[in-house]
Amino acid sequence: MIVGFAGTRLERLEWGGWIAVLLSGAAMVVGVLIAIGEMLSPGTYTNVQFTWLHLPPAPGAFPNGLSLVMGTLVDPLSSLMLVVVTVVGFLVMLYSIGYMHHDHGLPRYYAELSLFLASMTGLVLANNLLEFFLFWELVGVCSYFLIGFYYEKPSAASAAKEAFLVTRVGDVLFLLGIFLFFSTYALAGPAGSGGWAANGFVFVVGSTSTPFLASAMGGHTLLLTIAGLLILGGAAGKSAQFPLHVWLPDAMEGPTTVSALIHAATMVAAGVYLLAITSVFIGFTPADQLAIVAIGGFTTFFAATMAVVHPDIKRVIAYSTISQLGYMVLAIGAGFAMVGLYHLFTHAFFKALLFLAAGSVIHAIGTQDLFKMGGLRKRMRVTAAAFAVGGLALAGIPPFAGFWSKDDILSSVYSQLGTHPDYWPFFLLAFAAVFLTAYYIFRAWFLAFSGDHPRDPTLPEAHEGPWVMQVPLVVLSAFAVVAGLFVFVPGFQSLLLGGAGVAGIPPTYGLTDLGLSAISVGLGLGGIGLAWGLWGNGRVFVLAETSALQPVRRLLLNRYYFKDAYDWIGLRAVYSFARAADFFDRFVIDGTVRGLERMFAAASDRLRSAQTGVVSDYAAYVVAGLLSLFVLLLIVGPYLLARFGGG
Amino acid sequence: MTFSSFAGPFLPELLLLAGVLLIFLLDVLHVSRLEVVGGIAVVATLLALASVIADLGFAPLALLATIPARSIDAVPAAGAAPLFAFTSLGLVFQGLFLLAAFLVALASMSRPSAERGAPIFYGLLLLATLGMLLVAIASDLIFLLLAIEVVSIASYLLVAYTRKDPRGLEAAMKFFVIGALSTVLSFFGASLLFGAYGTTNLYLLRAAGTAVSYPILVLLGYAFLFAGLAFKVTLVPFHAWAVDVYDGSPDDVSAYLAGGTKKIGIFAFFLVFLGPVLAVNAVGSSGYGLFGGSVALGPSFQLALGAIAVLTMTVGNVLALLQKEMKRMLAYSSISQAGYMLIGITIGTAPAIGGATLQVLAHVLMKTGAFLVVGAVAALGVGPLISDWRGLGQRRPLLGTAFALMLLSLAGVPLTIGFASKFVLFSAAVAAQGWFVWLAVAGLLNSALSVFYYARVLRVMFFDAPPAADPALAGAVVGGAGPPALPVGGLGWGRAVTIALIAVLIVALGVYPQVVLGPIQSAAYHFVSLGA
Amino acid sequence: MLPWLSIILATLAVGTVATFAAGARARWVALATSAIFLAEVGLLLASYPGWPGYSGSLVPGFSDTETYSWISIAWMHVDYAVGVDGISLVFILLTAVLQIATVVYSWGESQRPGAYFGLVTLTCLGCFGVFVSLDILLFFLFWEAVLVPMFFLIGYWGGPNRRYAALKFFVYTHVASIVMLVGLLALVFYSGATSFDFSSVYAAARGLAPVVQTFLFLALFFGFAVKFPIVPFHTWLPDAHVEAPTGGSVLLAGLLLKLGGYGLIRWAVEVLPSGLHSVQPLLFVIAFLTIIWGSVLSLAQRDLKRLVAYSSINHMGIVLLAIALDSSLGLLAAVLLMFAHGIVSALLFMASGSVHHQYGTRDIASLGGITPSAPALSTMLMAGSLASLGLPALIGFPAEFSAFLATWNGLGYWVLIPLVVLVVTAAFYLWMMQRVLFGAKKGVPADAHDLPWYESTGMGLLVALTVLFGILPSLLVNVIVNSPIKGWPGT
Amino acid sequence: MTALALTGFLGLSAALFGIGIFGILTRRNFILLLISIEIAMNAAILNFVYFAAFPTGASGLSGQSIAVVLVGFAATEVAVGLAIVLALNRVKGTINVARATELKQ
Repeated sequence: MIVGFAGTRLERLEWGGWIAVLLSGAAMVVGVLIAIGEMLSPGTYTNVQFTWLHLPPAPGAFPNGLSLVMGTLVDPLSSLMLVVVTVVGFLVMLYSIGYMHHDHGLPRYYAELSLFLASMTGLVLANNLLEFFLFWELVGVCSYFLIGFYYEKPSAASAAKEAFLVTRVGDVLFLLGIFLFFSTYALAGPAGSGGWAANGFVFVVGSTSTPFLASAMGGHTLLLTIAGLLILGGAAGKSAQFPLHVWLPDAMEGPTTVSALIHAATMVAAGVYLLAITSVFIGFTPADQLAIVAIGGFTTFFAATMAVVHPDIKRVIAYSTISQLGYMVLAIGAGFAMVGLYHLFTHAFFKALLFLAAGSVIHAIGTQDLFKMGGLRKRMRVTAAAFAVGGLALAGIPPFAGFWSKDDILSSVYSQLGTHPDYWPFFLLAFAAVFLTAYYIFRAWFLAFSGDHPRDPTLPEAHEGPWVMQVPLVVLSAFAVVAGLFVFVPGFQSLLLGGAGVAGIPPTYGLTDLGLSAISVGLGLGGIGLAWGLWGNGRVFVLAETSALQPVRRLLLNRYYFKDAYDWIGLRAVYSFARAADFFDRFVIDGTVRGLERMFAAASDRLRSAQTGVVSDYAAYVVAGLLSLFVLLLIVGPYLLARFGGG
Repeated sequence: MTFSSFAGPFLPELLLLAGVLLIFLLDVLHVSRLEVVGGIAVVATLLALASVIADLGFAPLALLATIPARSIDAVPAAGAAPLFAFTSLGLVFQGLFLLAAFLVALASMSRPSAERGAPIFYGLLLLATLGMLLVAIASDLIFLLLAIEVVSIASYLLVAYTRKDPRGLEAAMKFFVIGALSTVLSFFGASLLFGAYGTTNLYLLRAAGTAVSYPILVLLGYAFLFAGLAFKVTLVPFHAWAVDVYDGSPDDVSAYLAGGTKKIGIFAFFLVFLGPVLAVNAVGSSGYGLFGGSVALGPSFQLALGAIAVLTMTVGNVLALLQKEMKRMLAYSSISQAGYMLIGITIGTAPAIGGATLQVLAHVLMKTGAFLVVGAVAALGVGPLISDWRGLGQRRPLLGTAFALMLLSLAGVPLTIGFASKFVLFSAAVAAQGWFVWLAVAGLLNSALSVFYYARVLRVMFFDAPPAADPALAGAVVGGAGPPALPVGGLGWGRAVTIALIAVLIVALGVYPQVVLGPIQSAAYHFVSLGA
Repeated sequence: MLPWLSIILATLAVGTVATFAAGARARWVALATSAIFLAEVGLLLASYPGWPGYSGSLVPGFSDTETYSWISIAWMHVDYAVGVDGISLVFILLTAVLQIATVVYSWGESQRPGAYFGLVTLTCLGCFGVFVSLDILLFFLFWEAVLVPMFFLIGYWGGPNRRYAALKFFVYTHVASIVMLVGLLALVFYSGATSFDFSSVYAAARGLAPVVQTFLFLALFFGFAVKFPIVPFHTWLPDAHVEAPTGGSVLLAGLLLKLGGYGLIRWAVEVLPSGLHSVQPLLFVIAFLTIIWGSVLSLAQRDLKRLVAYSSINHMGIVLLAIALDSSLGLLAAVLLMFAHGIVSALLFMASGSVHHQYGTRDIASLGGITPSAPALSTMLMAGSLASLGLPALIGFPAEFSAFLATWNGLGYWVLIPLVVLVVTAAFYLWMMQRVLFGAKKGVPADAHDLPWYESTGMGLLVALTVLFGILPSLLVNVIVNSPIKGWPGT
Repeated sequence: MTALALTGFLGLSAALFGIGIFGILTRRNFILLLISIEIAMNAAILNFVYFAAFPTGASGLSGQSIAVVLVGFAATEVAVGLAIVLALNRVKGTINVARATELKQ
């Protein structure tokens, strides 16, 4: 965490960039060391806590007080995530040195990036839900700044706002979820705990790390289900799951490095990680699991369809992220948190790779429109290769990383179908997505790199970036190839197994179900083949205007009109309501006040006109007063006294 | 008895009388220099004030005390019908009257000496004050009314003393007509009471309560008296004259009318109406029947008083809201202030009486001060309209601040005497519980309403830009230029000193009211317990 | 021990007078005054249980109390009684901080500086008095005494429509405080308390019949609600803020609004428990209404200051909600929220004031992309907005989190209302930032320059505090909970 | 004197009083106003005399003496009133009270 603040402190320096890189490098080393330590002796280590807010015991809701604490927790999940975050973070930092060198406001960039990484690290190491939420929010705001880095661009600014708002919706759900869990665990909690009220929203109480659910599944089922759904909502917001996925593609407005970071290691990973730790430490009810599986499976397919038609290289990758996240969510929902994280791990590398590759393309020719590119293979061999590797990994072609993790997900979910037949449809969707994935990613590759010249001749002469940009590509490519094989490294596998045992179902890694793997690989190859058929060698496939698929294409291009709907709600509905309210406020509420004022003024005028200046009138008033006195004393007074008795 | 032992208690009255005679004598001898005449008035009032304070038992001045302590608040022997009696509350009021007279006299020392008629002014001033002192010691209805008449006649003449100014004369005429009418009403009422009780002695009246053969006479008598006295206190709807008169008379005179003479009405109300209110509350409702029904006199009077009080406050404030002329605005505000004082009488408990008295003191300071400032500003050549005061606070910070203090005090903003008095008064109302709480609410809401126009004046004085070629500017810039005869930035030292003194008092007593509140309260307790 | 509170009061009083007298050099005097004030408050804190470095046992009840008879007549006993507990201490700290920040921020004030800084100091004096007074009359005196300087601040240094705003502010709040006064008087005389002292009133009021308590509570609540301000008594606030000079807005939002909440806690919630109990539902409704109304309206504002003003209303709604919960945590949350809002809204008003100074307008629609020309300014504005929308590690978060937690504990799913509104709040702040700070340059003069040093210093101080207390809220919490209420240690 | 007679006398003074008040309300000429006032005043004075004669209370004589005092007082009042009207006439040239309306509202 120091990283971020250090970075922030040094932001004014010219070489702040390098400082940040070095610090993140240091962080990476630490992170990896922690992970190794975890591998050698798996287990759960909670670290020093400092009390952040303490309410002393007092009669009322919290008889033994309330204290919210901060602390760290290291266990297989977090150490795995730690590796992902720090390594990818470091590489992206390094890459930025080259990629960003001609942008202004670099100090701000590095400061924000460092803070981003710092909060992500904090989130990973958090040992209680509140702390988790705290860093979760910080991650959100950092992404806000980074996406809006080119704030002169209105589109960037609005994309940033959109990202923040949509995730904010998720946050609110998340917070409410926390409260719901709180109301269950506040005082009772799992065995041996003083309850959350006394020691914060801690995941692990004392030595026991059994899911709270186990100890609290009594009468609370409905409450806990709702809570789980709310947590899911929060995760969906951050991890851009349906229906809160809209912000992620727009988030491409930020620098490509940022996109890489967001997609690979930080922002979106946070949501998945939330689901993972919740399922591990708190646990989901079966209903929740079904919901999660549903969301995951559906999103996988849903996002993939949108990627199929998109012309923007970065957005294609963005949609691929959403869909890959879907896989992870699916896995976690089915009870295989560790498998999900494993996919996250591999995905982090090849997704970062894809983005950085795309980045160097954009860096070279300054456009993101696939239909303008072409033939870059010749001039940018490294990039082309890297992108291809990433693509293969994504498409799940062995032996690339993606294959192993995705295959494990599919097989594990498949293994559950017997007991949970209602997983079937989502499993099939996810399966179908494999084909689409392979298709769209290679469509992008062919469009960009195959052929012999750019379709748009006005593009500048492409060239490879400086070494700082190539090194990460190479490193990441290497990871993308081998990361999948880590499971066979005993230590690493123990890591994966160690964490996962908690979810109740022991996961299986490596080739477990050959048939399944064969089918998926087949689908993948099929997709690639189709892509080659349609787009290979600079071919351009144009869908006939008359084709029955046109409406579908339009629907996909418009992203199922989701964004429009949200905009409508946001702008039209809410805003016009606000205007109406404003009107009401000014003219009705404030109007009443001013009305009183006017009323008195009018009365004043009336009365003043009685002041005629003719003394006889004054005399008349006196006499009238006398008579009214008689009335008061003889009639009104007696009446009132008789009525209310003596006053 | 020796002369001194007989006359001693009347030292203040005699001082004033001497002053009057001396001034008129000098006038006959064509000695009419402002310094001399004014000096006499100032000294006379100051000495009288001192001796009154001494009589109230203020130790440092013990030498000047002339009334034997036992004869203060002495309960009269059964059946005795003294014309006058020294009550400590009466002495307090004497003190207030003399204070007002002193302030006005001092301030008037710096009227342009070109203006003639100084002797008449001061003579009448002292004469009116003398009458007021008599009011404060009266214990017989006729004596009281005659004393009031002394004041009235003197003040008719005061209003018109310049004999040239048409506005002044018109004011005097109106004043006279309505005054005479009210006099008639009060005497008629007195006659009816005399008919009912066979006596006009206030102690006897109070003691008798309504135990009489013709209770209806009592009711009518008190009703007439109410109407007659309401004129002095400017209760709505007996108030119409006041605005024109305050507006038409010379500023110093307005100051005295609003700040001084009006208060005798309050004390008269204490004397006359605490009788029925307390006595009947104490004795219980011995009723009078008109249409067969039988009702207690006291409570229904309380209702009437309460109603009039609320009416007065509200109408006064509402009328002041849009007023364009400064003096008329102040006149209306002083009408509404009378309403507050009436609350005290309505409730009739000792705390309430004390509160009302404190309110009187506050009003003496605030209103006298305000009208004096108006006079001073007019002397600077600023017009009568509120809008003419634009930016005065910026041109003349000190004067502006003083006036602001007076207005804030009128509005009842804390740390001013105006707040202290309202606070005590309304506390008393709430403490009395029952429907009196609503009087407090009405009063407080009214004071909120009044904030409107006071704040408006502040706004004009401090926030608006001064008009080009502001005559007040001359005074400020040359620091004491303006008409050469008037030092102190064109105000004249008399006015300057008075205004400063008033401002200081407003704040000092506002911060630590205990000084005055203590004596006033004990006086009120004695007054209420007398003969009840 | 030393009569600290009186000493501080004296300091401020002398400072006020000196500042008025100082004329052109007033700002130095004001600065000195506020610095001394801050130092004294620091000493006061250091001597208080809960603050780091405090050694010694806990003093139950109020500490640093002083009592001198003021008005003492047969039927009425008023004292000069002052004292502090954890709650008032936090507000005192807020006062001191905001005073110095304001003085520094308005260093450039050239228009009658003597009067300006004098009035600023006087306002702080009044607020301090309100927070320390333990006697009804004293409390009311200070309460009212705050109005007058603010009236002049708005009316003389304010914007184009300042006269109307000043008058409206003065009359509106004055009416409220008068109703409150009736309530307070009734509190004393109906409960038969022997004096106007807090202690005796507190003791006596418990004996009141619930129905009486209800009426009294309503009367008091109205008085405080206008200051809060609570919908529908809020319309004075936007006008006042828009017209007031920046310093005025800062004190208005930072301190004056807190008077309402403090008064409610000290004189109504503590004193009239069953009164609170019987009106609780009403309070909840009003609070929710205020929360929603405030944020929805901020969404519709074009003027920066109006926007912040309405967001203040929204925050105050949450405060009311937290207070109305009548729970230990709720009370804590309310106090935290008020402190947080005090700092943050002050920061926001300063920022929007600076925007006005730099670009001559506060109209969001006619501004855009000011970040490049004024990075510092936009940083401040951003920091304020983020803190205000409850970003963790900034002071707004612990306050709002505990408020929501308390709401959840007290009202269950009703917490959804403030939570959803949280999104709206985020929406309008982000929208504002997007329009004003980012995007294409608009309404930015060629010679646009960044903040002058004093403005950035003033805001910087507040930002620093926002972060400090955001990361270490326990600093405040441990002080707050040492109050004689809710069975906390201070009891 | 009997109660019946008293009521008769009271009726007379009431009538006088009414006439006076009526005059005050209707007359615009200052002199006539003055006269009406005096009429009403006399009603009060008469009352004192009756009641003194009618044995209700303490001292019979006090009534007459009061009456005498009041007569004297009335005279002074009239004198002052005339003085004012003279001055008014000199300045405004009219004694019609309805004309003197410089001060209003």
